[in-house]
Amino acid sequence: MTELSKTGAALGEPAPGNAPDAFLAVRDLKVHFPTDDGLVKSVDGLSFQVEKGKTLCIVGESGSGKSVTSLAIMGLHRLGAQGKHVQMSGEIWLDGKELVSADPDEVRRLRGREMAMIFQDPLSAMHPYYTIGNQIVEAYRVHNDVSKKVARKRAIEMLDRVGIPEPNKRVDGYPHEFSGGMRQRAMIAMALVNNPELLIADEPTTALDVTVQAQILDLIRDLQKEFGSAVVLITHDLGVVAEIADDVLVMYGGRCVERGSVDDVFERPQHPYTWGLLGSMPRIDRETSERLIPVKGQPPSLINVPSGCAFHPRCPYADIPKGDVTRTVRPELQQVGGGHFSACHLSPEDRTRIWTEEIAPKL
Amino acid sequence: MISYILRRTFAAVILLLVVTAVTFAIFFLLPRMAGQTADQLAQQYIGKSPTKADIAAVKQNLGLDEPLYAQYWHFIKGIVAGATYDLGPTTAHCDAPCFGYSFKNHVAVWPQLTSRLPVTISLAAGAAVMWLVSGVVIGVISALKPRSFFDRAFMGVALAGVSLPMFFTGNLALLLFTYQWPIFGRTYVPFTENPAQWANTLFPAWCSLALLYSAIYARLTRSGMLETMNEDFIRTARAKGLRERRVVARHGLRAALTPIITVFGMDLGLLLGGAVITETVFSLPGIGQYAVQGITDNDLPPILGVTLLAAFFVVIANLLVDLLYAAADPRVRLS
Amino acid sequence: MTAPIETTGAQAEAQPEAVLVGVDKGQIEGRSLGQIAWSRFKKDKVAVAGGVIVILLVLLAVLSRPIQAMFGLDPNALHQDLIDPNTSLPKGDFGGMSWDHPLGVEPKFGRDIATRILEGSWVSLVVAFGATILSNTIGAVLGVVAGYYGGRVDTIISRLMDTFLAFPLLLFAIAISATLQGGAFGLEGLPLHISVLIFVIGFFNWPYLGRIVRGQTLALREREFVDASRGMGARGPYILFRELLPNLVGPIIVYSTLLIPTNILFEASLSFLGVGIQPPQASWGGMLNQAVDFYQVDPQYMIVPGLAIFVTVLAFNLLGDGLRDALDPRSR
Amino acid sequence: MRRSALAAVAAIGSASLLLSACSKADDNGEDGNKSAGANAATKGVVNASTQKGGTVTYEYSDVPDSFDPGNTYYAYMYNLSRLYARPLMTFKPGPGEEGNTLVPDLAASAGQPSDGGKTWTYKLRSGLKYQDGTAITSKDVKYAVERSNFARDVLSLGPNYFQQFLAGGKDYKGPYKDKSAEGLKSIETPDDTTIVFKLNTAFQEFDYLVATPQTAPVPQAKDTGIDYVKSIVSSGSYKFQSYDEGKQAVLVKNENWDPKTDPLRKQYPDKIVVKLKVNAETIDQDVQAGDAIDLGGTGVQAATQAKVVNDAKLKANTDNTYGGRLVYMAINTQVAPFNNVACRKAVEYAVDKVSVQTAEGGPIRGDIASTVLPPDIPGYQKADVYATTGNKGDVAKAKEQLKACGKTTINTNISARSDRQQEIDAATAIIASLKKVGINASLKQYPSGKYFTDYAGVPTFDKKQNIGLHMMQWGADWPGGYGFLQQILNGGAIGASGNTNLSYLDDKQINEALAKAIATEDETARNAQYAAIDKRAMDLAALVPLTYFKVLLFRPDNYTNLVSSAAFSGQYDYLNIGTTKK
Repeated sequence: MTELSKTGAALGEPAPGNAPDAFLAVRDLKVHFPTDDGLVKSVDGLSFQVEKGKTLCIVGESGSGKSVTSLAIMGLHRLGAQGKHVQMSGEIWLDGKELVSADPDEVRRLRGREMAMIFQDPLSAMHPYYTIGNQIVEAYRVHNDVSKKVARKRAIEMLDRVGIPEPNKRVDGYPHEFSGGMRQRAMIAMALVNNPELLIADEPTTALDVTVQAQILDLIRDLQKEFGSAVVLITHDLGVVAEIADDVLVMYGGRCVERGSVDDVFERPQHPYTWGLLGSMPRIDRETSERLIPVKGQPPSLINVPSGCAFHPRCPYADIPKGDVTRTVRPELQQVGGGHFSACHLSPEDRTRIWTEEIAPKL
Repeated sequence: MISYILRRTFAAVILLLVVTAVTFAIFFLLPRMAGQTADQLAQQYIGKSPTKADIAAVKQNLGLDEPLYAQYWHFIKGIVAGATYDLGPTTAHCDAPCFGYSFKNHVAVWPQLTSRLPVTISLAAGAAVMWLVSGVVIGVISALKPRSFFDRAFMGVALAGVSLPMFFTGNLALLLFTYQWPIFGRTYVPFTENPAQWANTLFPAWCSLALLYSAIYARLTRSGMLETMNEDFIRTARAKGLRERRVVARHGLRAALTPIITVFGMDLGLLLGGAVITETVFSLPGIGQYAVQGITDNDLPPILGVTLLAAFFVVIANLLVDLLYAAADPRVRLS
Repeated sequence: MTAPIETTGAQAEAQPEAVLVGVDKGQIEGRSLGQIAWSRFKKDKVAVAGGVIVILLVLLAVLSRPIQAMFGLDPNALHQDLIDPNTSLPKGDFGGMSWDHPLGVEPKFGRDIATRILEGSWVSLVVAFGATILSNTIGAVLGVVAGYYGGRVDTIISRLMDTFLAFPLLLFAIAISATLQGGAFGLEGLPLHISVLIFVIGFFNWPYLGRIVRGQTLALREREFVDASRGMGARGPYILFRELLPNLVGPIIVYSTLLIPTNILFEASLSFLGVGIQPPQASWGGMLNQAVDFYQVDPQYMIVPGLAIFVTVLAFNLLGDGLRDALDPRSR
Repeated sequence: MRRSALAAVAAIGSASLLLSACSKADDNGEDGNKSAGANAATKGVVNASTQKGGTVTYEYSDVPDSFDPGNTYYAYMYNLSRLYARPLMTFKPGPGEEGNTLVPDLAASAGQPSDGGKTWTYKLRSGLKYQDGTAITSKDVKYAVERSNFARDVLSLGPNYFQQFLAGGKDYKGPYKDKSAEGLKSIETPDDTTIVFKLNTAFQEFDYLVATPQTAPVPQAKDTGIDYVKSIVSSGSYKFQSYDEGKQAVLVKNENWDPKTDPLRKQYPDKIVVKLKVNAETIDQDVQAGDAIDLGGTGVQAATQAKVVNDAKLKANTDNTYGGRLVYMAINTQVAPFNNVACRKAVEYAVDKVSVQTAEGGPIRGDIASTVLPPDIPGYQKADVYATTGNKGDVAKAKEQLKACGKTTINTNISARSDRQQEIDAATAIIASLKKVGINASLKQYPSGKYFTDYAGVPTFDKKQNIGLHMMQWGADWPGGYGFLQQILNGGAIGASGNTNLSYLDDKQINEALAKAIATEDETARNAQYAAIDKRAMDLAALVPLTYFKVLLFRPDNYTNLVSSAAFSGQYDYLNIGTTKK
């Protein structure tokens, strides 16, 4: 609890420019892509921070900006063909270093060593023409000046560590020869080969079936304990969140609508969108028919985000606040409890009432 | 891998048989489509005012009155075991592989082909090197800076290159470089005789061909490269902290170029099968020109021979490409 | 409350997405894709330019004969008064350019080059379009059938494609059109030459589109709406031609636009080799064939038809590229 | 039909010649020939020299039908083959029509006619030897004639006059099938130096017949039929050193050739190289460099001519002369409405010959023709039955004839050989001028390989396809009226296919006149009859003479004894060409 309030406090007073005491801190991050069809505001003013050894889960529907955020931290947006066009602003502090303004090559050297990433679909995320070992070795030798032999031993040891049977044989296998779960493990091995302090996992379990999912999550948790690294896990699966998260950040339309500890967000969620998410989370102890409260409508266009509260077009309670404040004024994040923040025009009373009377019983 | 090779080779052989059969059938049926009878066909091989007996004799020598399957059988047998034709006092021997016998010029087709092949190979090989290098380089550069000035400029040129008819650029090249400013030679010289001359005479032809193909290849490489650089594994490579140069070279190119092998193989195969227009325009005595000659003499065996050889090249190219591909892309080996 | 771990990944994935996205996905795509493509295409100045030129060319071809009639032009009218009998070259510079003959006149006959270009345009396009339609009809039908039914049907058709691709197309075309020149199928003269050309060009390169369509079909086959209509008891042919083909229109159009210029070149090549359209009928390739004897002394006679072909082919290529990029922005 | 060098013309596709014209029979005031050396070789021997040694190179853009003297039908091969195969008679190396003079070669003297010209006896010179030193006998000559004329299924490419005119020729199966010792009975060889030909009809121009390479001796033991071409046994001054099918042949001096047996050959160069399939433009370059002769002898390329035309010095090195050939359009007298002579005359008047001439490449390519026989063929008599002002055609007269024929308009077709640019060009011009008088002809092209066997040469086909007009070119098989006229006007020979008489004229008077003429001993009388036949054919409007074909040759500086002979379509006589280069 103290932990939470502390981070909450830290986030309460934004101190742009100077390094925060948190291990990873993102301040007012904006990532915009100019396209033929207009300026896509994938991330539009996002702030959060993660301590070592902690796990932050970013949830939201597809297109809400979760993945973009992760790539932004890794500094992967600025690379490649479209790199020139990306517009990034705000601050990303990693262990006292600011990355947005940093020289790309400096960021490159951090990439894979201090911060590593696990991608959603390991099959397409690994190069089909090179063996697993080959790719891990490469990842290792970028940052460690060692012989191929040594690197290979390291690779095998990592494969072993992530629980791949007879690693010294599998090390020469190609990605397509691995099963989904094994592939994801290999992926993790590759990410952790340099003991990164920050591990970003973008939907690491989506492509896998339940049992494997659980194993992978356990694996990530164990490794986190072992290396004491900070983990940012991106998912739209609240099940996963409940399983692994310390803190939760709910994103909608490129912004944060609610943030807090797992307990806060799951026990007393403050944002109608969060309610929607919770409502749409299946539970085996209920009949399908009655349990789902779907959130109607479609995700907001990131080119012209709805005025006022981006969620108002789909919000069943948009008319409760007086006037058309929900349509005109964009709600700011407000602390609604120790380290629990929410961006909503509804008065605390209304929220508690709606939650306790309408939503909770249905869950 | 071995079993894969065997499977593909077997398939190739079958394909080759089918192609020969169809080709043969077409050439057997064609004249008849045009309303020719065996008699008329035979008559072409005799001077004027032939007697019935003469025609009958020729028809029999050439086996023109046999049914399709019989002629095809003889043909295949000829390729494997060689053939002999009764020509009155002597019998013409056409040693295996007998690709037919031109009764117009009284020579076996195969030696003609083999003697002309070097020319076609010289042409194709030289041009291929040119276009592969230039095409791929240009393609990669443009792909790395898409919609940059460089990219637009080169793609513009490339598109123009694709749109220029060979027989137009070829003649322009001739007009400029062998007539206006006679820099290059006119008659083909074998490499073995004089490499310098050889290159000198072939150069205009190479350029004209290369212009066309490198344009195509630049476009291929570019789109392939663009696609690959959007792949997840490229993102992964970057996430590892690799230098961009390495990402492009080791991860990008490798994946982008593999499919180009296929196209290249096919093109080369087709070209070897007779760069008919180029050889005509630059009057190179290659097999393509041989086919055209056969057409002007309406002498079918050479045409048939060239067509089969060409088909053979294509099929072989196909096979090699598949094997290369398998070597390059581990995923293929399974299927 | 405790989070229900038991929920299957599949569900967990399905739920929020499906639910939040809400109404039918297919529709939205179906509507927007075309629109997006069109808006993208409109932005592509070059492609639009190509399109305009193509339209003009087609108009020119269609109106070729009427225009000739209107202005009393005759592609075969001789003007030998403009020829120096000793050189058989046009009198005056630039191949005898003049107000009456803006593009000059032919050697030997003094026929008006501009008119012959005009006359040649329709021949060129008729053959190119004819061949394209022929090959793409075969390609589309066989491709979709192969992709949809799969199994043995697929194997057979695919092998067929391999076989066709193994044929040295140009040689075949040359040989066939050469042999059939004298007259065949009760046809003769221009109609014969045009139909032979359409046949030889069209009949052998259907596998290219065939492969594309097959691939697309394989992908589409698994899509919901196909299952749906299958579920509703729709039978093969119906699904093939009412459900699948419409979704393949895009690639087919693009590929056709890109095939036409190839075929224009093909026709020109054959006529250039003297086995295509036969004189005195004007055709671009034929003109180049004639020009070769004179290119050293009257280069402009070669350049004019050469440029005609170049511009036409280029225009179609630009258009085709534009369409493809519009439908598949990644290829930019 | 002597294919002559026409195939070459077609192959090269050479369209126009750019020199201004000049030659004996053409007085249209062209001044091209005033310049010093132009046409010198048509008036005398150029670079006359007895210098020995060196290499003479012949280049050809195509391949000849065959080097086998018994299996060729090309003028230039008739010309060249004499270097390694001596016929009984041959033509005297001489300028222009002087070259038409026959002189004995293998024979000691001209043939002795008896029995009113039905029997011809030749005596061979003594001491004749093959390259291997074995003696040449009259049996070898007999055998040569047998193999070349009677085994059509093996050696098909040469003419078969002997088969037509030797008694019993129709029944003899040829030496390959008929293994009997005496072979063809109508050729007798009483001793090794005497040979007697017994004909089925009087034939006064028989000396011309035996001047074909077909009478050059071939040792039966060495004959391998179609493969003989690969191992030809020389009887001439040169023998084959190497023969590379379709690429090149190298001839070297034949030591066993004895000058004493041969008044004609001089054996000047050490070596003679014949290069085949050489790029046409390259040939022109080499010829101008002075180091090659165009074997085909049809003239230089358009581009080269462009250079030549504006350069008096170059022009002085050229010869522009008749190719012994008539370019004409046959009017099919069996296809309506041209079975009516008036309709044919309408065509005669309608055609604008200047337009045709221009289309074919101008005066250089040929002079406007008005008779069947070209000026360089004995029997030619200047005449112009259908004269029109300036040869530009006469619409009024044509319409008149049309009316007389009871027509106002005619729809017909005109056939031409698709691979002969010149014919197509001429036809194109003709179509245009016929249109003016209401005759709508559309062009139909057929491959030359089948022109006579499958298309124009098949009467039923012509009728079915309504082909009333046929583009045609004809060269004399020998410089005599009969050799020229018989093949294209003799109605007796019209068959179901393979006809060369494309007018399908079957005029009793002409047929008889032909038979009579060839039997007439006195040459002038004979030639007078040819002239009469010519006139008769024109009166019947059987064909429209277009141009008398002409060639333009460039004289290579380094070569000696160059003389353009009418006997070989204006080509240089290849017998004694030497080189000043060592």
